[in-house]
Amino acid sequence: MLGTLFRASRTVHLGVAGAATAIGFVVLLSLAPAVLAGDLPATRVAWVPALGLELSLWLDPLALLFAGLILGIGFLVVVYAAGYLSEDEPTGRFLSFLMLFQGAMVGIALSNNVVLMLVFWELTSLSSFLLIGFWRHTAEARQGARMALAVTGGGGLALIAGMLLLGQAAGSFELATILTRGAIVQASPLYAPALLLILLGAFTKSAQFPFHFWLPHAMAAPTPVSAYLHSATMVKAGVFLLARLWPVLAGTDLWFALVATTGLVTMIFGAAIALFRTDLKAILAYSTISQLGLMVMLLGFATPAAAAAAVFHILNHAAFKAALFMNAGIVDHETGTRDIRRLGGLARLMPLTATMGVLAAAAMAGLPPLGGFISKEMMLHETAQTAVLGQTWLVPLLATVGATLSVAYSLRYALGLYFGPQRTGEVAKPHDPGAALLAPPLLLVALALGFGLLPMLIAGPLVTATTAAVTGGAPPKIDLALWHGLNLALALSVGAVLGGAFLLARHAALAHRVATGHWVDAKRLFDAAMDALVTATRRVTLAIHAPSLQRYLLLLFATVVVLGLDGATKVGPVLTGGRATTPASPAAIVVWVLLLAATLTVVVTQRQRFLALVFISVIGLAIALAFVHLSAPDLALTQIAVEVVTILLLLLALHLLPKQPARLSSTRRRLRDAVLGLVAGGGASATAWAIMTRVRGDTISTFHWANSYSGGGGTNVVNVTLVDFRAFDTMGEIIVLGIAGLAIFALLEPAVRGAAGQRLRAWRDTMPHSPERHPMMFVMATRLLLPLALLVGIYIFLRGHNQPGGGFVAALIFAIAILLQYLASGYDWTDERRRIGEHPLIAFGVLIAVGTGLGSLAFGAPFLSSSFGYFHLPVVGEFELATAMIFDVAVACVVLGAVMMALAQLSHVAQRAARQPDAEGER
Amino acid sequence: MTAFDHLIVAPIVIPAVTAAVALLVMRRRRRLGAALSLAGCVAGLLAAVALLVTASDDAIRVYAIGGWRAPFGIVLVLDRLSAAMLVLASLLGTIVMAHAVITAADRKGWHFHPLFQFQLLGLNGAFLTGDLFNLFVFFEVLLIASYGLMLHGQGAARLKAGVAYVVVNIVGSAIFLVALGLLYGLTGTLNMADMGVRIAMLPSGDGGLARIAGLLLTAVFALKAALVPLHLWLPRTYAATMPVVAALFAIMTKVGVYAMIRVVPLVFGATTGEAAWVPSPWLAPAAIVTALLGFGGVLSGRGLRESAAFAVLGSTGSLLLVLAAWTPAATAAALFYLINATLAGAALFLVADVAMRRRGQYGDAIVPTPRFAGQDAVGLLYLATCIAAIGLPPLSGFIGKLLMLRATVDAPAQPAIWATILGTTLIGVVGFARSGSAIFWKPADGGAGLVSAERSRADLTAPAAALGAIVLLTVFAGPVSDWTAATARQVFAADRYVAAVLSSEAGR
Amino acid sequence: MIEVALHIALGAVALALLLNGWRLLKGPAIGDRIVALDTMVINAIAVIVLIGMIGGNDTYFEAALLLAMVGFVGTIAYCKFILRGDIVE
Amino acid sequence: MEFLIASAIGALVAGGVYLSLRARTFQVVLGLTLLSYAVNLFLFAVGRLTVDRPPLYAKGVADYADPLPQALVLTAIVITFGMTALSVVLALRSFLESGSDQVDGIADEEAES
Amino acid sequence: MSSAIDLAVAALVLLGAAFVLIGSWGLVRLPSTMERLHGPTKATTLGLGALLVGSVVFFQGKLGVWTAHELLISVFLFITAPISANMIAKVHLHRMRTGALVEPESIAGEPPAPAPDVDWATFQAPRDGSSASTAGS
Amino acid sequence: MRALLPHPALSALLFLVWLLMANSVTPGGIVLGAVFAIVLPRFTRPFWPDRPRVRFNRALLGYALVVLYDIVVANFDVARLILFRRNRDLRARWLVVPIALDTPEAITVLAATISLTPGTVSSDVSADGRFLLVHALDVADPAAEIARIKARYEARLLRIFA
Ligand code: NA
Ligand code: NA
Repeated sequence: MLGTLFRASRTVHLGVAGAATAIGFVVLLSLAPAVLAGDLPATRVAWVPALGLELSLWLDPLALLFAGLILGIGFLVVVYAAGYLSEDEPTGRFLSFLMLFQGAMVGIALSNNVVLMLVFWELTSLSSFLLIGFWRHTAEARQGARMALAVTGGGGLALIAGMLLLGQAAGSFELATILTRGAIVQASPLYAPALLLILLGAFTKSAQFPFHFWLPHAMAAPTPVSAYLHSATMVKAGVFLLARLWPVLAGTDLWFALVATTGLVTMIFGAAIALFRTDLKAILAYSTISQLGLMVMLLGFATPAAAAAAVFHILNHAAFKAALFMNAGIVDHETGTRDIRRLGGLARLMPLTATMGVLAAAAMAGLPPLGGFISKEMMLHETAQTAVLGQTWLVPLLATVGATLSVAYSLRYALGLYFGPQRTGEVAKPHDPGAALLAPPLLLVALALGFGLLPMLIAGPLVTATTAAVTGGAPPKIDLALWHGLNLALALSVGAVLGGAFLLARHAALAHRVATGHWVDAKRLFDAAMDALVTATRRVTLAIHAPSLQRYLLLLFATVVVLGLDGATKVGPVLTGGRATTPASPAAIVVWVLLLAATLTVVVTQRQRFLALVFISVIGLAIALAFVHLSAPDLALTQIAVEVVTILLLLLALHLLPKQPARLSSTRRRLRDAVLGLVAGGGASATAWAIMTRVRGDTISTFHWANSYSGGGGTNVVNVTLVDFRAFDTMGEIIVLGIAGLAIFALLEPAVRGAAGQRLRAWRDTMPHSPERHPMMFVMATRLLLPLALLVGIYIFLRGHNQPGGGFVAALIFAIAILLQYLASGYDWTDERRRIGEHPLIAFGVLIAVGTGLGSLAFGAPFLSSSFGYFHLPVVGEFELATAMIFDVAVACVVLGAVMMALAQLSHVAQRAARQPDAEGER
Repeated sequence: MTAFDHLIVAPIVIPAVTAAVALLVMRRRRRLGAALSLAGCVAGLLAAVALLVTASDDAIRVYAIGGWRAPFGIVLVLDRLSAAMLVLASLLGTIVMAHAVITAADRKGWHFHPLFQFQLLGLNGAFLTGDLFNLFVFFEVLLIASYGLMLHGQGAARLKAGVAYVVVNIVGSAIFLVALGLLYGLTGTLNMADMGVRIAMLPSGDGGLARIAGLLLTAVFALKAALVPLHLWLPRTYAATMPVVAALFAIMTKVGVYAMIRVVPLVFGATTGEAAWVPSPWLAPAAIVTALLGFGGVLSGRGLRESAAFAVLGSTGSLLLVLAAWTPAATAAALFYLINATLAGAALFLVADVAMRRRGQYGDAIVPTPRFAGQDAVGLLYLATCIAAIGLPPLSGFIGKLLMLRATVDAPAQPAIWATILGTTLIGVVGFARSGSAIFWKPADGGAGLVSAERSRADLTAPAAALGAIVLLTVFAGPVSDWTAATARQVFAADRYVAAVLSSEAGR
Repeated sequence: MIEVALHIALGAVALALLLNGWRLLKGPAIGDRIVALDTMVINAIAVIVLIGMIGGNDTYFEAALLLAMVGFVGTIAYCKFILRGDIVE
Repeated sequence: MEFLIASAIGALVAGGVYLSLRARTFQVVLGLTLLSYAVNLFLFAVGRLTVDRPPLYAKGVADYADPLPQALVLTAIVITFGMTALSVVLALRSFLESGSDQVDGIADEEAES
Repeated sequence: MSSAIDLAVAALVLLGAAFVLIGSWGLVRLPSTMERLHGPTKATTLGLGALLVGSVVFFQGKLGVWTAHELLISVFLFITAPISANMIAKVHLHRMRTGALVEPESIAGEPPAPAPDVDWATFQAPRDGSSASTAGS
Repeated sequence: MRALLPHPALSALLFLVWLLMANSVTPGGIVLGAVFAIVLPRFTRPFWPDRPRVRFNRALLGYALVVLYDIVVANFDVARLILFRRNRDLRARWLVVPIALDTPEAITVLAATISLTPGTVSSDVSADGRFLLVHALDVADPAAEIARIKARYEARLLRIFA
């Protein structure tokens, strides 16, 4: 639907949005009588039972009030937008965000499941982010959007925690249930943290001090349209939440202390700032903050009468504030400015606009006969009932201060815009706009007037029912009227009006003092904090994640050592087990000495790379001897063959790598690494000792031994394990090798191009060389050795199943035999004589291995089941054939392919670069 | 055995055959090779889904490779956990493969398709195997394939990062082998179910050694999962590689998490004395730091890929933090979040790729540019992806986070866990808002016109598909979370797993 | 008698290995080290043969054979590296 | 014998750790090589040491070296070889591409001076 | 096993081991690389040869079957050992010519040139078509 | 016959090696050995172009015996040198041996033989292939030694590689 909206024309966009909103509102209206009569329409669809999250909606009077406000005013906004938005605005995008926002707001109102409410709650943060940032080319919009998201989204996260705790304390996430469990919740230890977190969510959303600062910057939104939305509905979400959870959370001292105080402070604070703003939208924004403070304070009092006052003020505020925003929007639209200092005397030029602006401002000021007056009276009356720290005068006094300030800013708005000397901003002769812009605010002003003149008729039942819903008790007896007789509230009200007028009279002087004073700008603070956070985070991130392999490895080794020590502290005295040790022959000791000496020498001579390699060979040889001595002929074979290939590989690479000795690291670093190495080595030794000296328990290899011949058809248990019992491992192993070959090819094939190719071509060997490329004796010997080595390879392959050997070693022998040709006769000579490519070898090897595995499925046996049999041929005699040998062929293919791929490619790199000097880049 | 019983090897056989055939075909007929590879992905996905349906009856199915019964041979085990991971990997693989083919990323170097298929093979094998050494082997398969993929397309930065990635993981493999050897030396078995049983029966003097082995093993898993302080390799690796490859890598860290979920309750369960719940004292603190560093990186990232990489890190941290409680409820929640985090992490990289393709020389740097083709569409995708990645409503990330919060409500470290999860979410929100607004909102100074000629919208398909999967996960969050809950129950009922594996009728 | 002779022989060969190791460490020429390594491989073959005889099984024959066949490849490669830098050209 | 093997493993680990913490790729590769030797020896040793009893099946023989660790080491050797080959080639390729074989994260110009 | 065979095996084994040891001793004590190169030939030829023959006789006596595959080891060594020696000598010559020697020269000094306008292959690329060249084949 | 066995000497060697390796003479082993002896030379033919012909004559047998004998004797000679001769008394020499053999194969066999007999090491061949550089550990009379080499080995090889 969004996509369709994007593409369709402006009229269609508006039509769809308006119709959707209108339908919603009408449905709501149709349900209203029943709701007010006590019905509770509800619907529920399970969503995530594990979470207690269901799509559970209900419509009680409070929900009705809020949903009605949102949809009713939403409809007016769409109408207004039709007049406001210019043709070239992307209305589709704007309206989809708006509808998303509106939907989320309605969702909050209607949720009967707190988790669901959280979903909608965060959605409003998100959609308001999009709306505020709608005019994304302005820095103001982007920053405002981000700030709003950070503050309200962050508050929302606290709310999540709070709601979950609340649900936990109440034992349910169903709102209807939770609301009946106030006593249980308030007795729970979770109450205080839950309350704090929930209030954090509510206060940020409702822009309560000190989280108020995002709201004025949300006014950077493209139009007063969305700005209104923020002030008239979204910010009320916090108030709604307080009202919604009133039965379960309100009434405690903590509630009073937090909620009433915050509201009161915010009321005064917001009003004071509003008085000195010059941007119309900013004035309205801060007034909103102040008015919200008022509502919050009332809810904080936690009396039914205060709740009734709050509810009625919500209604009033929605009407007059929406009207005011639209009013300011018209002025902006018609004059091209929102700066109140550049505007004035507009009453004569745009009378209709002025009338409605003045009326709405009067409502905001709390002047009779508008609804705002009544709710303010109620407020003042409630404050008079409230004592703080035993003092009954403090709250009423402060509330009156707030009221005074609000009179002052309201009057400033009305008088500054419409009266006095004529100032018309950017436009010479502004005039009243068309019906689309005028009708909605007019309707709202009429409503505001109605709330004052006929309060009980228009709002009475709704306020009564809603208050009952808020307090969770019986419907209170309320009396909405302009005249309650001479009482304290009236006196305070009059005082406020007079004070307001006085303040306005002294406004110029005050404004000067305010302008020259040093004020903490919350936005600048917030931005600075954010920038500092980002900078600090970036610095920390960069410092930690420096691209140093040394650090990666250092931490890895250190972690392993620490974890090893964790376990070692539990090994206790039993380091040595009860198994008798094996005596060491002098030869074994000699080999051990050689190994240790070679290891030490590698470490010492590491900077002379060639020498280090020679000593690596010694270590390899010593280990091969150890394998021979310790009954592992297969391992010895493999070790010997792999060693040769590895050395060739390292020499090939070393040729092109820089040969000058590496820079010596600092003594401290070397010492540190040496200590770490010794600790790790000591740990490894101790662990190896501990395990080797332990008596061997029952192992699964007993089964392998027993079944090797009877079940696997071979006497070399190691080989039968590799190609039968654990052939699956071997399949993975050859795939690893095959991948290594492919990856090496992928790395080296393009090495002659680009930066690498340039470097290769520029590469000059600094060592003096003998001119002889192919020494005669060596070449001749390798020609004889090739068939001989192939024969040995075949032999080792064929007997592997019963004697040491097998596909892997055989393939290495084949590879070495061919590599010898490369070494002796050169790359080109050998390459043109080779018959099989490495790629097909690897591919077919893998296919044969998998095919062997799948073959057994045809016989109803599991994947990779082996089979063998003894056959008799004339002359040849009896011989054995096993499917495992086919598998071993696969092993040999892949190993040969991969090894040849690695070494042949590597050996070819330098020459290829020399040969194609102009092959740069293209393929 | 019926043919259907053999289906369990399909996730291994299909990619193996596809890889080999693609290797043979690709040299001559690129298109055919790519088509085969994509078809292989789809076939693998279908097989995985069939296995998932099979596993949903709560039975644990054991398949003895080569007919050798556990613990003597290698068995594949299909339970809810392995089936779910298979589907996740196959789904991700298919989406990413589609993107690679659509954007021709597979032509930026050699052997993309074989390497990709082998990568899937390694993943699937790791999820299915019931044998610890075999797990090592499949780890190696998936690692070495990842080395190849990571280097795909090459370039100095990628190669440099590749060296570090490869070396660190080689050392990790060495540690894996030491742990494995130690466990075999102590227990005389390699089968995980059997190993758990035998560790519980070790003489008391061997408990410390078992603990060392367990700690080393989990250190290896933590390295794969990129848990602080073993996470250092991740940001640069993921940011330096091609985004389409990084998208696939979104599941690589989850393999480490999977391995912990599989191994710890099974091998180091409550009855194993000093080795019980072996990573416990270390896991949660490390996870907290991981989450903080991860989302901090999102906030301070200079490129889309970098911040996506850090987002992957952060999600792993959150996930392991919850997992560290080692309760079925926490594991269930973590599993749900894992699915979301994998898809969202991949989507982040795919969207970054799409943005890079359109922003020309600006690449993925978080700086304003002149308008580029499809800016709004890409921006919308980015927004939705970020929502999923950080866990804002309405997408499944939010549900995942709520599940994790709820699951840890009684945990001793509940305040720390909640503060971490929610605090890092806020950092992530701010971070993504910054990057999104800089790239998709802020116009470049004095810039005019388009930066790149890329006008096709085909490359939006795969990111949109990833998002579609996330939307489905959201809509069906109920059934999925029920599934993960049942999965967690199954994981923690180690005795059922042991009984299924060790008493299996299959095999010689 | 054979037993004693074999052990003496093994000791002698081990001593030879030790002497090779000394030359390998000492150098001084790179050629000396390569000779020492080459000799060490040959002496290792002797060790393997003797171990096989002492243990009474000829299972290690292949290891010795392989060492005889490919042991010199390392020697050649080291020499070629010194002579030409590029061992395959 | 157990002492020899255990201490050899320790020496190889110590050397391997030290070398792999050096600043250049070639030394790192040497370090990895030493570490892999150590690991292979360790994996082999966990089957306990047995002299002169190769695991070649014959009826009635009850004393034999544990074949399973040997099979595991064989697999590990092969895998290690693949990994070593790849890392060596990668180190070379990376050097060719960037002109530096440093792995300490210090900028290349700085390393040259 | 008869004592004659015992004696033969013991003698062969001891003889072989002695030559192996002497060869390695030569490697240690001879003055420079070229001289030291003569040491290992002992181990390769008579040293291992005697050992292997001893092994053949030993297993013949022990297993009662004629086994001779040990001789293959000698076959391969006879093929490979001269190549090793040749290459090491080339290394020595090359380093001598390029002035890289830090160690004492051979007692024999520098090799004489083979003929007036010809040099050794290590110093001069083998001429095409000559039997020292394998390039064209 | 020529088509089947392009290189009878190599085939014979392979067959012999196979039997030695298999360590037993069974019908199956013989069949397999024969197969490989035929197949492998054909398979590796490209890697050994211009294979010289080797004659199976008495010279071959005589050569083998002479070399074996010389190896044994020289071993004792050199052992004495190593054990008892002081370094400064060693008369190490470079010998420049002119050679009449004209195939690389034959020269290689000669050079290898010289290296295998202790006391002499074939160190290099001249760039034109007509001289062999031999290092001798201890020679009193270089000319006599050169003559000995030519007479004892080269003469026989000339007959074998005719
Ligand atoms: Na084998
Ligand atoms: Na094998």
